Amino acid sequence: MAEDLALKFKEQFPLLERTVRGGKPLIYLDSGATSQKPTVVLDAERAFYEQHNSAVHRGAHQLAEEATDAYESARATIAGFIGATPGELVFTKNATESLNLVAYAFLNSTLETERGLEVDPRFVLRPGDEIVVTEMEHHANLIPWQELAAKTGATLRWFGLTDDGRLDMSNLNDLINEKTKVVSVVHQSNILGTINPVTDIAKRAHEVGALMVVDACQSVPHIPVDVKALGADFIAWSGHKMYGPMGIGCLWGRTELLKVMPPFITGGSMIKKVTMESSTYADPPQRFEAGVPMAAQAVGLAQAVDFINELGIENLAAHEHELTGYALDKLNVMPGIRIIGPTENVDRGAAISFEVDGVHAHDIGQVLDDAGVAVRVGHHCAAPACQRYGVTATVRASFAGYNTKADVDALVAAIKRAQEFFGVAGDSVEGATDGS
Amino acid sequence: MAEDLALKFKEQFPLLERTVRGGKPLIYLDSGATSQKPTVVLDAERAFYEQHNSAVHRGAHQLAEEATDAYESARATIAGFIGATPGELVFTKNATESLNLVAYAFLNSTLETERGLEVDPRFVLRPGDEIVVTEMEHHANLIPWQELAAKTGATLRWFGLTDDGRLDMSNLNDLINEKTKVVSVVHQSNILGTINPVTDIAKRAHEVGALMVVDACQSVPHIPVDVKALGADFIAWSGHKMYGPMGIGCLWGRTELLKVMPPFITGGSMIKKVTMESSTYADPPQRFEAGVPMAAQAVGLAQAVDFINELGIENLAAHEHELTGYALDKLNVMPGIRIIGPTENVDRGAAISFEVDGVHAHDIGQVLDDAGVAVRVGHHCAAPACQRYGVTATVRASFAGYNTKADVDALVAAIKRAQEFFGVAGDSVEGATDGS
Amino acid sequence: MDLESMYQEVILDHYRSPHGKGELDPFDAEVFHVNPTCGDEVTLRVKLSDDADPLVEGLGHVGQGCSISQASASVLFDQVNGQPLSEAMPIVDEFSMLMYSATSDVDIATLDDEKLGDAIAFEGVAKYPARIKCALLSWMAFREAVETAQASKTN
Amino acid sequence: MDLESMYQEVILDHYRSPHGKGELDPFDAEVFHVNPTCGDEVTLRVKLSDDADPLVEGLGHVGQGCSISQASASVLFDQVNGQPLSEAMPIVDEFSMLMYSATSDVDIATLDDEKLGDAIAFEGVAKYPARIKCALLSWMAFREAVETAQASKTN
Ligand SMILES: Cc1ncc(COP(=O)(O)O)c(C=O)c1O
Ligand SMILES: Cc1ncc(COP(=O)(O)O)c(C=O)c1O
Ligand code: FES
Ligand code: FES
Repeated sequence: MAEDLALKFKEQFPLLERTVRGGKPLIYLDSGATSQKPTVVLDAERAFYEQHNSAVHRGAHQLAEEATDAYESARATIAGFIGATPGELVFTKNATESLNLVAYAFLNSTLETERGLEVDPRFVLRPGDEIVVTEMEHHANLIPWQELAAKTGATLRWFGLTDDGRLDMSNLNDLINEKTKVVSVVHQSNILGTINPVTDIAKRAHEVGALMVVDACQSVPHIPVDVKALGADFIAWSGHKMYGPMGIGCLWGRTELLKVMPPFITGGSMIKKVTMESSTYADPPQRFEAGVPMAAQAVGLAQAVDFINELGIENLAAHEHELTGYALDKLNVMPGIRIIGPTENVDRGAAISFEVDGVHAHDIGQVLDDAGVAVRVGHHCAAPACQRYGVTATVRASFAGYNTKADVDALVAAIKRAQEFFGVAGDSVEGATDGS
Repeated sequence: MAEDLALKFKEQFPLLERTVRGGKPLIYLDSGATSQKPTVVLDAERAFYEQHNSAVHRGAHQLAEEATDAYESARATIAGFIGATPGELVFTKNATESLNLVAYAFLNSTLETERGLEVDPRFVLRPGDEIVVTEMEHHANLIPWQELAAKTGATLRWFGLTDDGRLDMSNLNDLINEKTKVVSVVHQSNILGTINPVTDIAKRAHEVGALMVVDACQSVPHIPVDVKALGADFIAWSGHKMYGPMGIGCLWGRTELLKVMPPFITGGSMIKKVTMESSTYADPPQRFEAGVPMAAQAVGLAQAVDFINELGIENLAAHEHELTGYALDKLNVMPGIRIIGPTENVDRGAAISFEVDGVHAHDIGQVLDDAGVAVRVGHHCAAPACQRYGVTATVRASFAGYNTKADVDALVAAIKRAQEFFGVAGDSVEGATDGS
Repeated sequence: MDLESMYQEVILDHYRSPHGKGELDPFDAEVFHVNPTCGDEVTLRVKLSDDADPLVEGLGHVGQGCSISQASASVLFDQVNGQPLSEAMPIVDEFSMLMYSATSDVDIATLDDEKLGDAIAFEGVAKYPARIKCALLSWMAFREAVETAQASKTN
Repeated sequence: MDLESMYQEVILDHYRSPHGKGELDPFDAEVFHVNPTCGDEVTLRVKLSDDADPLVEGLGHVGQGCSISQASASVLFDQVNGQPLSEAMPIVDEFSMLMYSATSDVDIATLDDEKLGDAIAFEGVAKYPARIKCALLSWMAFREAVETAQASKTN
């Protein structure tokens, strides 16, 4: 995708036309946190509300039929995007809920065994059993497992990280062993940008009979993901990071597993038969979608998928890869900049974290913001990775299809300005606060 | 609110202008399932996406500031609507999640005690302890408590129903006793329309030291609800039933209680400090809002609140009350119609369930739909209430501010036609299927 | 008019006097199916002969439901009772395809009118997604009952 | 320009050479506060005298954070160290009010310049909601430390 194509792509995002901080054009480099939304997605959501709005799976009238059809068609479109079938796709409010849904399936199964009920043994955790994550997990894929370990007595273990921002795979076979019941790994790190060898890890997990969960929040929106090729058992991601609406997340799971999982959130529309004494549950995916679902958001997300498909996810991926290479080339040679994460444009996605010598990330972010450059600063909900690399906070620039090389240039210029402002650059001016 | 005012109100809902089943004007009598959305709400949500979209609580740039501000202002507006302060209001995806959040607080506290951690004893359930609900609960306020009882060994008990569709309060003091730890009651039944004396029940619950949860899904959108007057500890409801977007729910809780509750869904933005080994949690409401929240939907819901406030919830309530009276008067005297729920317009809201002698509810619904009248048929996610009244399904007409007496007339006419069609009315034509 | 396309006379007739209604005894298998959207239920029993190609020797259904579900159980009885499974099961397949004809790319012209018999009258129902489950309720129960009965015989 | 309104010279000076930095010993109370948005931390110790109106005899802060949080800890030290609590606590209140001046209806004109001293330089920070927590981090820690110290003395 050439620069002019990226600009054409960008034109479809109304927010990106706005200015910030007194008329400065917005350079949005925070798509890792959330992406902007193209007009077609906003239109699709609105059209649902204006024409078909109704509670799905609950009515006999025409609107209810239309809403149900829109919701289920959206499910099919979104499932298709990752090579899955609709019955394997559960809608949640965000990836965080998706991951919790899986963790709670372990907890609830374990509690059911303790009550003498028959459950699938793969979801039962006992003291001595092990859960494996990595040191680069987003809190959404760490804390649910910490909680699960604490509640069941299982042990939480994790892949360490190498100095160049990769998973330390050297002890793969020790880490994932006969005691391992579940492995949950981020596909692309939101803080380091690293793309992890999840297929290899899944292979090892399956060798020892463990289940494999993949946090694909930062991969599904940016690179082709195919459930079969990936070899995972569960894949979780959010709609809002892939040009879709807020308030919707996805969980893909193998049918065979979804079928044996107890429900997480219980209530209406997820039941078969209810009496005051007890209830039985519907088949997946309904079993995991209690209550009136976010149908309008599902429709919006399906439209986002169509929007991506129009350009092709491969083309988007290639564009972002090129942009990342361009940015790495510039940042790698900038004085006073330390990239936290892989410095090479290999197996890495379009998120680059860095520190600036002598200036706190938040102060850098402030100066960038003043120049219209929106980045994220902080621990990026991946505090352990920060601890591993001895920083409390990083500055992160993350790209999406609408970013251009000009955006990278603006970033680099703004970083220079920040260094000057705080008097830390090799070529810094004295008394930076006098302005220039 | 006079008929012409209701019509003016209705004009603000674009969907209500559409036609169904070959050009018939839509008569939407299914607001109990979900309400339609006024243009201002759709505009507000869209404006958020087009101007301020960003992940809240996560960035230092101007968009993140604006999004956070919009989200938190929305919280203040919505909290204000029920006389609460913003810190007491948790955003969820729907009321079902809100109710599960409370039920899981009991489960997680109980599991923590078993591990020897110190928790608030009010949230600990042991065999012998009792949970009290009613026979008219929506599945969303029944199944989470059934699950909780099964998991903790506590006993689930419930208020029975009287023949005229009310709670049987005769054994209040026996039902809620020293063993009771939590009472959860629907404020207005979605199937019967009954408005329950939750204040009295809360008083009794507090007398014995139990916590009081109110499912206010059908009350907050329709009648004034004030947290102080209600006397409850928790109040759950959904945005989509009160002219707001799908994908957002609310949980109000007393600060003192929210503070001692363990988290439910864990992940980003709900933590204080995270290491690989363990984590500590943020204060409420953040503790219960893991992940990127539905900020756009919060903004839309706040706009829905402003929209209601413009007319005044008292005026809306009065209008719906009048409409309900009008409908009851007609249905009460119709041959072959049996109302399931209170037949008197006292302590009842704008949802009327009924059966038609000799015809299954779904068949009635089909004929109504054919006439453009959208009602809901089935068990309305309140199967036990159906069992209590010996029906598997009812037809339910439910009203909102945009409904008019003309809508009720259309309903009555369509029911007559259905009776004729199936040859069950006193004045039915023979050979109904020949058409007329 | 749409309504008449769904509520064909033949459907209403089956509804008013359903065939095969009642508890079959003796029986080889009993299954219980619920339509979760409405809560309606059917309990269906079958008895199979011991032939290599077993005959449906008996079929009985009880439960409650809408006109469509009652009528379709009655038509099911007419079409499969007394038939060998080699003929009965393809009828079930045909009926499923008919019910999904409006929402998939099944071409109605390719369906076998003879196998379907009165069941062809459900074509109009297929246009109402919420009612497809009504029509299929007893047919799906029948399929499972046959599988259960066969499994119990071979064990 | 906006940036200069936040990063006033006096703030940058405090940031570059902070006052009160270090581990105070002996001390009456130690508290640990985190800014959850960024993960920055401050550990703050205080020592109070035994007077009826206790003096802040010592205050020491360690931790890491942005320029705003470091500078504000330094200014806190300047404004409250050596002061009786009767004077110190109103200064904390004034500073809180200053920080919320842009987002609430506090009228900046009503604030007491003398009490605030260098802290008045943080007025520009108040316009950036994400930075208010930075500025308040050590001040909130100080308030809690004082409460803890007083509680431990009366026990
Ligand atoms: C009384 C009552 N409780 C709970 C719910 C569940 O709400 P939701 O499906 O939005 O979670 C509903 C509506 O469906 C309801 O009417
Ligand atoms: C890698 C990763 N995992 C999980 C999440 C959580 O997603 P959400 O906040 O949408 O639930 C995010 C983003 O915030 C992420 O980047
Ligand atoms: S409505 Fe229940 S089976 Fe038709
Ligand atoms: S950014 Fe962490 S305290 Fe300022």
